[in-house]
Amino acid sequence: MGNLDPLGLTRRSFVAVSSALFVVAALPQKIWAAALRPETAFQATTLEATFEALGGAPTVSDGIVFSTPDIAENGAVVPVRIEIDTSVLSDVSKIYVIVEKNPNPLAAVFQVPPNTQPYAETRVKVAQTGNLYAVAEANGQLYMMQRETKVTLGGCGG
Amino acid sequence: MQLLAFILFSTAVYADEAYNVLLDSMKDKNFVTVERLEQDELQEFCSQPRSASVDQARAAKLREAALKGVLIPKDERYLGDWQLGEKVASNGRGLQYSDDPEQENGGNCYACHQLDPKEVAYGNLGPSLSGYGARGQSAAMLQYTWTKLWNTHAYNVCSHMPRFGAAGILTEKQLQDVMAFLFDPNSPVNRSQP
Amino acid sequence: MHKGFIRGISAVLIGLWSAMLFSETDGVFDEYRAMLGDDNPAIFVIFDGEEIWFTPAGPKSASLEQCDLGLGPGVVEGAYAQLPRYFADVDRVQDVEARLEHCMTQLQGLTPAEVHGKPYSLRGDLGTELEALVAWIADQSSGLAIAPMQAHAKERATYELGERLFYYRAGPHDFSCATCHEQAGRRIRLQTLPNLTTHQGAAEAYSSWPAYRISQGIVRTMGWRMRDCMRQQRMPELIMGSEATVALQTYLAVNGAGAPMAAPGLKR
Amino acid sequence: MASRIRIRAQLKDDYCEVKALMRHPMETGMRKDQSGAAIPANFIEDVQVLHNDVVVVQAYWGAAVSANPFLGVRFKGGAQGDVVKVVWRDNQGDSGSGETTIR
Repeated sequence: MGNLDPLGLTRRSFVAVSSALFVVAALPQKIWAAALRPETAFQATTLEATFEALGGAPTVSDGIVFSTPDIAENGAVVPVRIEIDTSVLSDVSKIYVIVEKNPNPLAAVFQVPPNTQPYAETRVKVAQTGNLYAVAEANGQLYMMQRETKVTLGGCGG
Repeated sequence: MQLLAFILFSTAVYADEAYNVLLDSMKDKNFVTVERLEQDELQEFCSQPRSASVDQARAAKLREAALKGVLIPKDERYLGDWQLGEKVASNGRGLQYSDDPEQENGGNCYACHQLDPKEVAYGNLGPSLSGYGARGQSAAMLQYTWTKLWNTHAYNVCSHMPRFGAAGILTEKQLQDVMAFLFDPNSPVNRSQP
Repeated sequence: MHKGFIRGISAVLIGLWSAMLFSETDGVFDEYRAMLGDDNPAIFVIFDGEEIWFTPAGPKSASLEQCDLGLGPGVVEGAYAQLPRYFADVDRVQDVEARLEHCMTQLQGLTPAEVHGKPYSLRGDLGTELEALVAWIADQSSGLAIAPMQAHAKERATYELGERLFYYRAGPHDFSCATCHEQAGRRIRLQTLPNLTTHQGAAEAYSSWPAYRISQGIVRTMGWRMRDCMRQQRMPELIMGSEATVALQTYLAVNGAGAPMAAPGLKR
Repeated sequence: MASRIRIRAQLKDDYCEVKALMRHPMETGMRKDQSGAAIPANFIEDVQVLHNDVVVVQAYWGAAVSANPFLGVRFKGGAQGDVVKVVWRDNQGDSGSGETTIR
């Protein structure tokens, strides 16, 4: 993986060139530049390769309050909510949602500038019963929390 | 006698009206045709609320007919491969117009029964069958269970369980595998704890 | 009685009813459903349905603004809650889909074959016009008490027929609706089955359709629900707006009468 | 085409809570339609939430985000009447946006 400079900008790999950098409207206060879309991470097909693409294996942190249902009525829409207890884990700049057994585990990335609360809520597809990971990046370090969600064969099985 | 005749007459007329309405309201799709709307005597007799009064004489006649129609497996081999049986029990497809008629039908046992205690997604329309093997494999128990699968009405007229054997839903081989899934000590039905 | 006043009261009733209705689910998916909250993508389909209603279409390039859903031409608010009902102009009891078919053929000049061509979305579709129309029409009755008409003899006869169809066993599996929907607290796998012969079970089911099916990303109508249940019963295909589907829906609506409509719902 | 995004922005104790629902099929490219033909991949890749035209969240999504996606975010410093805007772009170059005022 390329070297990570302070703004989290990965080395301009060939793949990254293809996606336009979102130009942020120039405004008087300090411009917060979003990092590029982590293409390699989105294309990774295993949990390990995904962590690798994001910058290495995260360490568990209970500063990540990760809510998912224990059992999902349908794997097509599984609500996930990530809150950060900033008293335990501060300066979180990115939040990743990862579904271990999906064809591509990385499902979503949320980048938050300093004055935004590190929080994210969405709904993801979970291919089969397995672990979901909420990964947070703070000061270049990766932290994670893991939860298992059971996906049942809904309906009458037909 | 008139009263009985009247009851029989009225249920017959009503049954016909329902059939005619369904005939007008449905159409063939893929391999499923409207012939399926025609009721046999058992279906017609059982098309009433549980609370309805049951004509015991007719019920007994239907029960005997069901029992008589049961085909015991060749050389009385009741038990097949429980791993294949597990697949039959989990497969909810078969005989729907959305299914592939070339594929084997499923038994969908998990739809209504608890089987392997570790499997969370089970229904409760039927009793739990977890630990069924503890009943032992006496000839009587094997025959009872086989008959129940083949045509449950041999014991319980107007039961809601399909006639897996009598209606040709599952093959003899599939039934033997399901029986193994129920009886075999190595089957998760008997081995694993919740 | 000022309309707003009625809607206000009904809204209060919702809380009361829905709290009661949802107590029946045995909790397996309560956490899952709670986390989904009330952000229901059906909102988009409702917008579409409204747009389609007012858009001229068909050989006569007419909109559906003159379509009479039972409360007078063009009156949509509250119409769904009083269906199925008897319509003198066709001398039949109709559900929302049969009535829309009537308007599409009479007002817009479409042929029945065109209306029946593809009423329901198939896998991969983004929803049909009919599904969007029904989503909007049902939304226009949200909060109002289910009140199917039973004044006309044919309406009562339709209810009786619906009940008999509910118990009609046929097909290779000998299934009827009652096989799964006649007892309390029952499940197929983890799919709870309301007891549709009771007021609470019928109200819970009937008030929540049409519904956004998260597994398909589409709003599905009660007509589709009946058809798909028949498919799983191993029966032939149930024709949209047919006498049998109207009778079954009448049976449910009458059983659930009084509870507030809460459609489009959000379902598996 | 009817609106393709629905946004609610509500002031909570010390932050503004934004809830957005976007109309999009989020096709993974692995699904087949009724006739068995593969449905091409079509999913939102970029989502931005802006408060008075300042980006407060930049999200990147893969095809595993559910159809008609939901997004919930929180930011500080919002006041009633401020404008909250959500803009998305998908892998086929289509885009959608919507805005609302903070209540």
